Amino acid sequence: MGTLPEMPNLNELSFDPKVIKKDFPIFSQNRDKPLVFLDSGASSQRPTSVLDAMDDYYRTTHANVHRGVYALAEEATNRYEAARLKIGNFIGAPNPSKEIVFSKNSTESLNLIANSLGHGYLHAGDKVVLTKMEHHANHVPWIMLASYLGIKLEFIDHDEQGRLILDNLDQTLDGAKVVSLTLASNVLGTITPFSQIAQVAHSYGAIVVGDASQYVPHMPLNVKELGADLVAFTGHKMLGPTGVGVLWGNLKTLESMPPFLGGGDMIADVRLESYTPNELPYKFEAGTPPIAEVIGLGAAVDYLNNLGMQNIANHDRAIMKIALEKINDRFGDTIKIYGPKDYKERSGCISFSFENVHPHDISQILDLHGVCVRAGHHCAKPLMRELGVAATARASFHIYNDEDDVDALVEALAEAQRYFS
Amino acid sequence: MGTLPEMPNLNELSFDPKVIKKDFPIFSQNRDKPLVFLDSGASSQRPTSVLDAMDDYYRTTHANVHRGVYALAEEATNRYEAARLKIGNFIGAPNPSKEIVFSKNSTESLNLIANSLGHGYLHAGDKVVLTKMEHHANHVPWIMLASYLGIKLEFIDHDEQGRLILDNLDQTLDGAKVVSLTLASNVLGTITPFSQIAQVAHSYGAIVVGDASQYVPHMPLNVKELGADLVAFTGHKMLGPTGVGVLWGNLKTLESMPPFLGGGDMIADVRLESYTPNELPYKFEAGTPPIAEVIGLGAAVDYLNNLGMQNIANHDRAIMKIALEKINDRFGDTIKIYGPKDYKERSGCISFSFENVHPHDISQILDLHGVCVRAGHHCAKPLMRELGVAATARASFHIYNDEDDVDALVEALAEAQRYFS
Amino acid sequence: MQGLEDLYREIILDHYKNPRNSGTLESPPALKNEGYNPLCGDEVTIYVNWDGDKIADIKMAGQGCSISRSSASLMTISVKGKSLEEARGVIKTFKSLLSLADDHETVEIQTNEDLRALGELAALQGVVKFPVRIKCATLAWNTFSQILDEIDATI
Amino acid sequence: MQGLEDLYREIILDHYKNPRNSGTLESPPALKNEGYNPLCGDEVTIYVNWDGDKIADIKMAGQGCSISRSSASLMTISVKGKSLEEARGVIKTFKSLLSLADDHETVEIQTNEDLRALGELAALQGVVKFPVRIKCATLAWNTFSQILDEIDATI
Ligand SMILES: Cc1ncc(COP(=O)(O)O)c(C=O)c1O
Ligand SMILES: Cc1ncc(COP(=O)(O)O)c(C=O)c1O
Repeated sequence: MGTLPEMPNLNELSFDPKVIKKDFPIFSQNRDKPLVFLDSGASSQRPTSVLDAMDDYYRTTHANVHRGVYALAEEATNRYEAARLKIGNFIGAPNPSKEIVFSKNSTESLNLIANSLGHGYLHAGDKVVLTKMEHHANHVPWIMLASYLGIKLEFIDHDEQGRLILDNLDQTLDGAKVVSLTLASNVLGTITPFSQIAQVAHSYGAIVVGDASQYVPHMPLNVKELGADLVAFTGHKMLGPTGVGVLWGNLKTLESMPPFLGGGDMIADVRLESYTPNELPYKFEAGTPPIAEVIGLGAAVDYLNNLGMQNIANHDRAIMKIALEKINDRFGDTIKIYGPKDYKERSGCISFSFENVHPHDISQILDLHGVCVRAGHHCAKPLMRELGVAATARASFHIYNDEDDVDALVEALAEAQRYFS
Repeated sequence: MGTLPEMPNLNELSFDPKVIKKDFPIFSQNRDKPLVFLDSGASSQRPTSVLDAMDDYYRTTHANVHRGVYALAEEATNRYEAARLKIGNFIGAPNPSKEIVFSKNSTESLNLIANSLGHGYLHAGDKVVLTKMEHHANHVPWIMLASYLGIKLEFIDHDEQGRLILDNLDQTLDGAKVVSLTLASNVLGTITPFSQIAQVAHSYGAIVVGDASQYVPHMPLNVKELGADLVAFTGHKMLGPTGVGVLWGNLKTLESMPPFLGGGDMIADVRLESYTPNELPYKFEAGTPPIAEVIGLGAAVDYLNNLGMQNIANHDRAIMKIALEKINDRFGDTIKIYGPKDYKERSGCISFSFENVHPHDISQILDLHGVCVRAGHHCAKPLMRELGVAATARASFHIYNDEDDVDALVEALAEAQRYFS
Repeated sequence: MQGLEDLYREIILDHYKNPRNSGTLESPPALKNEGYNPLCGDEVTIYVNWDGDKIADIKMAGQGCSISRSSASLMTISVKGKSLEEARGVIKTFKSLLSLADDHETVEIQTNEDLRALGELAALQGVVKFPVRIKCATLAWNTFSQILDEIDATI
Repeated sequence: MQGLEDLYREIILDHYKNPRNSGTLESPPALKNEGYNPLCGDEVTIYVNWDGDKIADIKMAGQGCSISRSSASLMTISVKGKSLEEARGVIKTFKSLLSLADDHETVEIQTNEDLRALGELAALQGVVKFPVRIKCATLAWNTFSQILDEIDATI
């Protein structure tokens, strides 16, 4: 989690989003209006290389993995396991071949964690600490566990700019058995002081879980420096395919956890009334895995590595700065922007609302201009309730977005405001 | 589950496997030897139309589903939901838009069932009945539940030909709260008398679960006639992509079940310490679903429908008959074939072993002839133990296999036998 | 902007900015029901005073987009003063307008004449072209419909 | 059949058909450990009589393919009568042969001379070209290695 330089403008970047766009087939489709895609926070687009990796796999080497002696099955297994190493190295995992578990999405990774810790580690009355800006994926599984086990949930508060308040961190974390929080908010854009919190949490002996779904796509992540014991992220937000998610965990924690799903591949032995779990990472991979999807995610990681995650982070900063400036300049007090005011404290997205135009209507009018933004609760209803709104509009960015996209957004927003005034 | 005609030979089929092969790109690759793929029971190959459906989706319309107001997201949602209806209609679901739940594979579908029934419906001492030929996917989740809840597992026995013994069915099912069994064994090939068992199970008030993973790819399935309350199957065995599975359930059963995974999309509302589940089927679909994979599975169902499932079942019978005959003719007493002797009682696969050649070595030698068969325990270790072996070799078939493939298998087997004699 | 007038008719914008029957009724005696749109977070609460024969008063409160609020507002106007049966008829007509009615319940709407008979409600027909927004348009109606079921159960 | 001789050397087929040191030892006193190959179901049990200085006797039992059984058979021959340190050396050499040793543990095997020194064990080198079968070749060795750890813990 190195420090990120301030970026004055998009011209100094090491890659040109307009050139990048050519790698993403969705931008070359014939349309009435050019596609201004500002919903990568929900799901990014994919470069041709990712689609080709999956297609090539299906056309030349598909067979089920881990079970076949024949060459085709062996080659399929090799590609699958090579992607595991690649993805592990991408986040600096010390033991990529054992610490990377594939799931179907972040949501499954986080449910795996909650469910597994709920069998043996957590008991009635135990304290689990979250924040009030968690995505439902890192909130509902713990609510479910609370209702099944009687664990207690506590929450780290945040200020009016969406920055976590660390004043009474010791009090909140004292006695916590699990502390689970996001590295970057999918609504507010806040980059949380994760490592700092993890350190305090560890001093109280808690297991620390990081939801990196919105962080990994935009910034270099090194799990050795992060201070988390378990980290979840999802393929489709980082240029990879749908249907694949990742759980990283350090060996000690993963080894202490019982399996989640039961079935093929996760066992060493099965008798009629008992079973022995397999070794890591297979213990947590029940059934036929998302083989093509894992291979596609491997290709996405190649693409990201090729650009360089530090360069991608620079782009993220630069576009965040430009977008905040242009929106503020144009709409001043008539727009409410949620989250930190300083672009350096945020990543990936900008949520906002107008006084007289509902986010649904904003999104609808923007769509008629070819501009795609999300309107809704962004799977963070408790946060919405705290913000006092039912929904916000959210523009989110990725490497293929440039200043023209920001301009298109601003123009279309002005149109929406005019229409409903 | 209509009756299936006897098929004298492959020449009377309504489609020609050699022509079918042309639709599957993996068979047009340049290789030293032509690919004789006899491991579809582990995972089938895919026709070009399935790959194209996914590729087209990614290239033209990808966006996250169910949340966006803009046209792209709407089109993505439409394709996703259209596939749901298609797959529902394929198995005769009365309410396809509500009764079809997408998972990542059969294994997740079956874990969802066991886990959800374990929260409220099943209690310590309750009886769950399985067979001794279940795949680990329909066995380990129940073992896990037994260790967590103290439910009791009982098993329907089978005879030496792998046919379920129904003599004391009433005694076994009396008091059962769940009866969960396969429609077709992935080792023995046995087609189980599922509907008959379901009827008795229902008379005792049990919930009846069907593992249709090996049945759906080969035979017409109508859930209205089947008699199951819940059915699981998996995309990659039925010409679809990896990363997608299906759970069908009747409305009453699904509505009575609490959610499994918690997260986005599966909620109607979330507060800091409580949540309200969404309506069916979304209640069971937490997080970003395997969108492209579901669309790909829809295309696979189109392909199967186009051939006609009854015609596919005829092919299945025909190739089973030919393969059994040719293997028996050539190897006589030197080979042991597991499962029913009568081809009409089986589907999809033939497991076998030679006295002096271990299945691994068989598979290895076959591979050098371009023939892919599986060697191992086929995720059915309790069954293996009962058969008194650590592993068997298994040849399994799909629509692209023809008599030449059977001949190649027989020749290669003869070679293996020679080598190790 | 092309396409936009289909969705945002003047009537809709008017009802969005100045919703009729906005507010609450004391409950009890008023019947009250809350509805959510889980996809976007919109919420609506409907209050009904039932005098034994007809809907004596109806109010709506909550948060919503132009479609959801104007639809709620238009609904309150079209059902106020109506009997149970009449109110159900209005719901049926509305669902037919949005092509949502079950086949056997569909009220045929084919001519401009038919549309005029619907009055301002007809303004919502444009939503059909924007399927995602149909959930916005129907939220208040489904919430209200459950109140009718409740009344039904007590008669 | 091309390629096959690499895997199935004559020595391997011989040890498969006539495994040496096949059988069991009474346990206790013999140390005993079971190993599984979860991917295929193969099982091996290794029995060791440790006389305080060296491996006085060793036996193998179980189910397995030609590679797994011949490897187990070859192993018993190569470690019988060896001290703890010597036995560990043989394991290291075997792992180097299959390119499985950790970097700092690799024993260089470069010349034919080196291979000859390994004796019959060298026959297993062909397995390297068949990665799926490596698990078969190593099953007995890993199972045996755990017994050495046990002996280590008691010394
Ligand atoms: C009968 C049966 N059930 C369940 C499964 C599990 O399917 P999946 O690995 O796709 O979850 C399989 C296939 O491996 C099977 O053959
Ligand atoms: C912060 C955060 N966590 C978790 C998720 C869930 O990801 P998925 O839907 O891929 O499981 C998301 C995205 O929706 C997210 O933004």
